[in-house]
Amino acid sequence: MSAQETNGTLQLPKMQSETPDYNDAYDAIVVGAGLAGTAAALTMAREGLDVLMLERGPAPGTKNVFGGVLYTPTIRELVDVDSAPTERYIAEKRFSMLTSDGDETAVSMRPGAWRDEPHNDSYTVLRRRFDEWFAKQAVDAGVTLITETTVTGLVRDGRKIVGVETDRPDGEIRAPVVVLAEGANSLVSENEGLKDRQEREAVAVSVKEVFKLDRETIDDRFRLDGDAGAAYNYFGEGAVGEAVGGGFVYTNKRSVSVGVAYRIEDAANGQTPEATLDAFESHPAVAPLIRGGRRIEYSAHVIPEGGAKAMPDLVHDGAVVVGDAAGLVLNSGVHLEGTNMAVESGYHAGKAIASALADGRSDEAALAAYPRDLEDSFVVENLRHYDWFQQTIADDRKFLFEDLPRALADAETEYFKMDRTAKDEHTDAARDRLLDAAGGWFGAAKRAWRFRRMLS
Amino acid sequence: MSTAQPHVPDVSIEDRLYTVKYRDAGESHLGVKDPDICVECTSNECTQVCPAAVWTVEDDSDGVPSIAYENCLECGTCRFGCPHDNVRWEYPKTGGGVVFKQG
Amino acid sequence: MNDGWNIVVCVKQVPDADDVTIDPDTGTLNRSDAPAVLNRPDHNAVESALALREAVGGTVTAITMGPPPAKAVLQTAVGAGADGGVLLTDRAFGGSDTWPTSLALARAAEELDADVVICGEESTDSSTGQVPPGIAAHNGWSQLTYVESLEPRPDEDVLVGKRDVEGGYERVAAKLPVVVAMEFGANRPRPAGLHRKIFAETEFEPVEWTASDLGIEDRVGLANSPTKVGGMDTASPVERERERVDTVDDLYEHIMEVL
Amino acid sequence: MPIDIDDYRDVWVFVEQHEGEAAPVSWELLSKGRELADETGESLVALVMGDGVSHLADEAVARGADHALLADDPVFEPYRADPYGEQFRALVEARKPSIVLIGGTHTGRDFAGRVAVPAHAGLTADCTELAVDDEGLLLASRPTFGGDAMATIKCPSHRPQMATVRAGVFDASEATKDDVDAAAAVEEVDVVVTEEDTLSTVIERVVSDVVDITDADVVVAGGAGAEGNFEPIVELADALGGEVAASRAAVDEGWVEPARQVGQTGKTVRPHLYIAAGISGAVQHLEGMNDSDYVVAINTDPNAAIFEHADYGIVGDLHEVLPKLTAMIREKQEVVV
Repeated sequence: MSAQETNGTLQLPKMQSETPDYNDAYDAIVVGAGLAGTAAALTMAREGLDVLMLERGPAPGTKNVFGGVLYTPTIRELVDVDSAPTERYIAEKRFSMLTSDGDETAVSMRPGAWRDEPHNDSYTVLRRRFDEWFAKQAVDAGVTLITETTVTGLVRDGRKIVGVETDRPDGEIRAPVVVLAEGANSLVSENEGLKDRQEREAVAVSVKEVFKLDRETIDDRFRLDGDAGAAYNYFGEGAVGEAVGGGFVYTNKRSVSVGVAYRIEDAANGQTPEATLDAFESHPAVAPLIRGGRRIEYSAHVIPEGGAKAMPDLVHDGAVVVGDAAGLVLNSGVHLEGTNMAVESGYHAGKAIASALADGRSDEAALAAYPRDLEDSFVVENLRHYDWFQQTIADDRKFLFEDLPRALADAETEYFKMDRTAKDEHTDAARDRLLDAAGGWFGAAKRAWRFRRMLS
Repeated sequence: MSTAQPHVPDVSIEDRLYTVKYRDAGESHLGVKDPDICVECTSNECTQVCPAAVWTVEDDSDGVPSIAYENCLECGTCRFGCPHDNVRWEYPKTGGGVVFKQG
Repeated sequence: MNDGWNIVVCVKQVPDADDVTIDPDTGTLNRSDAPAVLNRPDHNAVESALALREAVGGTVTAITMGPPPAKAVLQTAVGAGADGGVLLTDRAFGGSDTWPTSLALARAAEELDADVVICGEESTDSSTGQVPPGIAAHNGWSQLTYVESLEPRPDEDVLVGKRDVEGGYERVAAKLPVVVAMEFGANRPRPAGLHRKIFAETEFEPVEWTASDLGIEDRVGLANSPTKVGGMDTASPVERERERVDTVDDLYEHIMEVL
Repeated sequence: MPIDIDDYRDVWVFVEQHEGEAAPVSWELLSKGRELADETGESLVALVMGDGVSHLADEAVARGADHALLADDPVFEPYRADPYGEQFRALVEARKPSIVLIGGTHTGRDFAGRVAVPAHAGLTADCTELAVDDEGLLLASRPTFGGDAMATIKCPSHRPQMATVRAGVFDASEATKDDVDAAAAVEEVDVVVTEEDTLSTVIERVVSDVVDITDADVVVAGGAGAEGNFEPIVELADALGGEVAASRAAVDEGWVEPARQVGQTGKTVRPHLYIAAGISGAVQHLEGMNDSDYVVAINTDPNAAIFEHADYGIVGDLHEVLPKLTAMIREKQEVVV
């Protein structure tokens, strides 16, 4: 048959049968288009680098889950957060102790300042929408995003990491720097010996459900209006049974995210995620919040909780590790942070890579600015500060999650009891209950000292 | 103290997994590294920790779990949960696996 | 004299069938959120086009009709290995049913001097399966539908297709040029190579043809579409007992009652 | 170019046949065509094509056609799209039917477009409901994308109004007239295609038993829940003397042949008893079995939509439930024997 000839004015398609070779066509390859990876890609693109970002899901965010509150100070540095698909700003934080008998003791905070822009940079977010949007900002800044492509290993030249291997045919691609932003279940980093598998004591499992509810119902139930939202955190036996961890309820625009997170160790010892979630969702303090909601998604994820001491080496010759893959998650009980640290780490990694490449280098020493800047940032600072926390609460689990909530509930019951004895007697009885639980005045003082840093 | 027992919602794991969108990758991304270890293992923690009922050890089996990989939420809990580090875990290939719509 | 075949593969962008859900509260179809993807049966068409090129040589050109974002499905085809792409895009195409759609594709195939045009069995959003025979009819070409596998005979300018017919199969030898509709699931589509995928999504540009480029501006669009959607009705639900039984014995009793 | 739609009259039904044997859908369309023709006050015309198939033209008249057109020539056996399309097109252009009904089989859907395109006719695919409005306009309805709604397609200004119609939707007509009338009503038409004109050759044709699930009194259907093992479904169907059917999911997986697919480009069944095992109840599937007298559902997912459309349901794994059920039925049968 004849080759095509131009027919009148019709422009025939160009036959591009040869495939270009993209080895070393990019300055950096980012593995994973989550928050850390995208922050790194975006930062590098803004610094003028050519960046290839590989995502294994069909779109950014399709593999990502978190509780629900995103802290946006660093993201604000990178993009226009006000146009981001956030759900609600956090107008109320509430900490609540639950017993398995149905008691609740809560502290609620609604500082007026949070109602004002920029709302303390705290928003509920659904990751699918947010991550997809965030990655689009990177693409708009010049990043090449390739989805449905799984990185399966690293390419090395001697010690130096010079590219990645993917699951696609012709699947190897080289670049001076690789950013490993593959999340908490970081198979490539582990298989390539860049980090060890965490012990299960240092990793939490989180299961979460999103319930669809009317906007008005959410506003009424949580006493909200406009874009105001609530973040409820729960502790105690009523939240996660005998495990070390907590539960949460966060409001989105037209849905509520409900979940629990606790150590895999506890799940292995018989407290299954499903049963834990069931118990939490049916607790009398929680059930009414989600009543009538239609379950629209069930999800699960792991959370690295090893803190600063579990952080792997963040830089290697030709590679950096960021976000959850680097174990950058803070759970101090009061502070639950990870995504902001992911963004911060991606940002610093991106900056460091740009300046190293400007010097024509990508070795470990040249990239060392990344861990150094991260050390100086709030990220490592905070992780160090709260390193004691996980161990301490594990040691004091029974007191914190069983005895204390119950004693509080008993004390409240006692204190507010309506009968014909004098109020003074109720006060004394209530105080005694609390002191008993805490091991008397001396025990209470000791504990107060141990946990003093929690709020500092 | 309240005597009211919490009402356990009438929801099964199937109800929950029904809400999740999957793209079948066609082959399992999960496995065991050494079946002999599973034969020896009596605690079967994989079946406890998995939030998606992926791992089950049938009574009449030799102790090697059966793996419903199509249920997998790709959290990785089994990988950390197995005390013998005996879970073979790979990312599903070319876009397969769970596709969260909320996240 | 054979220097390979000009193979044209027709692809379509549709809402992802997996993401089209029914809202249990309202019972309505929710497809607005569904991302646009390559019509699933078209993956089989692309795969057989590439396999055919491997067998006889030549080129594979992907064509689609749609608004500019439909370029994405050409990228998918080029990523998998197609050599080039044509986007038929024009406001004049708006509202076309299968008659003008197959006309536009037929004209484009003619311009591309196609030896073989390969389509998917049908689209998941309209499920007519009428476009492939329509292309063949517009051009007076031979056709092979519900094809399970292809067997080229380049020396004879013939393509043999194994067709699924009810209760069996038949092998039909069709003269070139021929329009083929591959049966859904007939083959296992290959994944795109990494570098090819990067090329398709970053550098590849399809040519764009309008209705007037093809000389059919007066023969496409709503006005030239014989069929009109007259109305939509909710399928009326059938009243059922909806009784839940707990044991197989109970189920057995019920079955025996109704038999 | 505008046409005068008043020039177009009559309802045509294509009688699909292979090796002299009519496809069941042909007689279903004939009975529906009779209804439509009676409403519009026009004639019902059967079109029979093949080699040595005059008996089918006679049968069409016996089953209610006013006339039959017979194109009898070796070029029409076995079926090929191009000679069928060309002959059919020539007849349509010459005789101007208003409505043309063709079975929604692989054969019908293969060549319908070859008629509709040159005639610039409106062609609606895979219809499940047919009616005419006050002005005699054909209302062809089909499940839309996702299938929760029916779209009604009209063809106001083009002719003929063509539709391919899903098998099993309508009751087949019975032979009622005697043969004497028939012969006179059959007209043998000129064959306009020659073997030299054809573009294709059938070089092999292997057709075993043509599976017909549309006729069965009992249908046992399996879906994704069968997980590759249809044995329990086959066994139960056997015990009940019914046919095995499947959802699209199971057909796509290759567990079952396409001819057994219910709903969505498959067939519509209307048995007395329909047992859905491991079928979640996608709307397209429901569309294909909703006319069953009784529906029984077995599914592991208590929320599966199928339970809403079933008379009796049990939550359980078909691999456990079906064998028990089969055993109980066989036991009973043995006692009776």
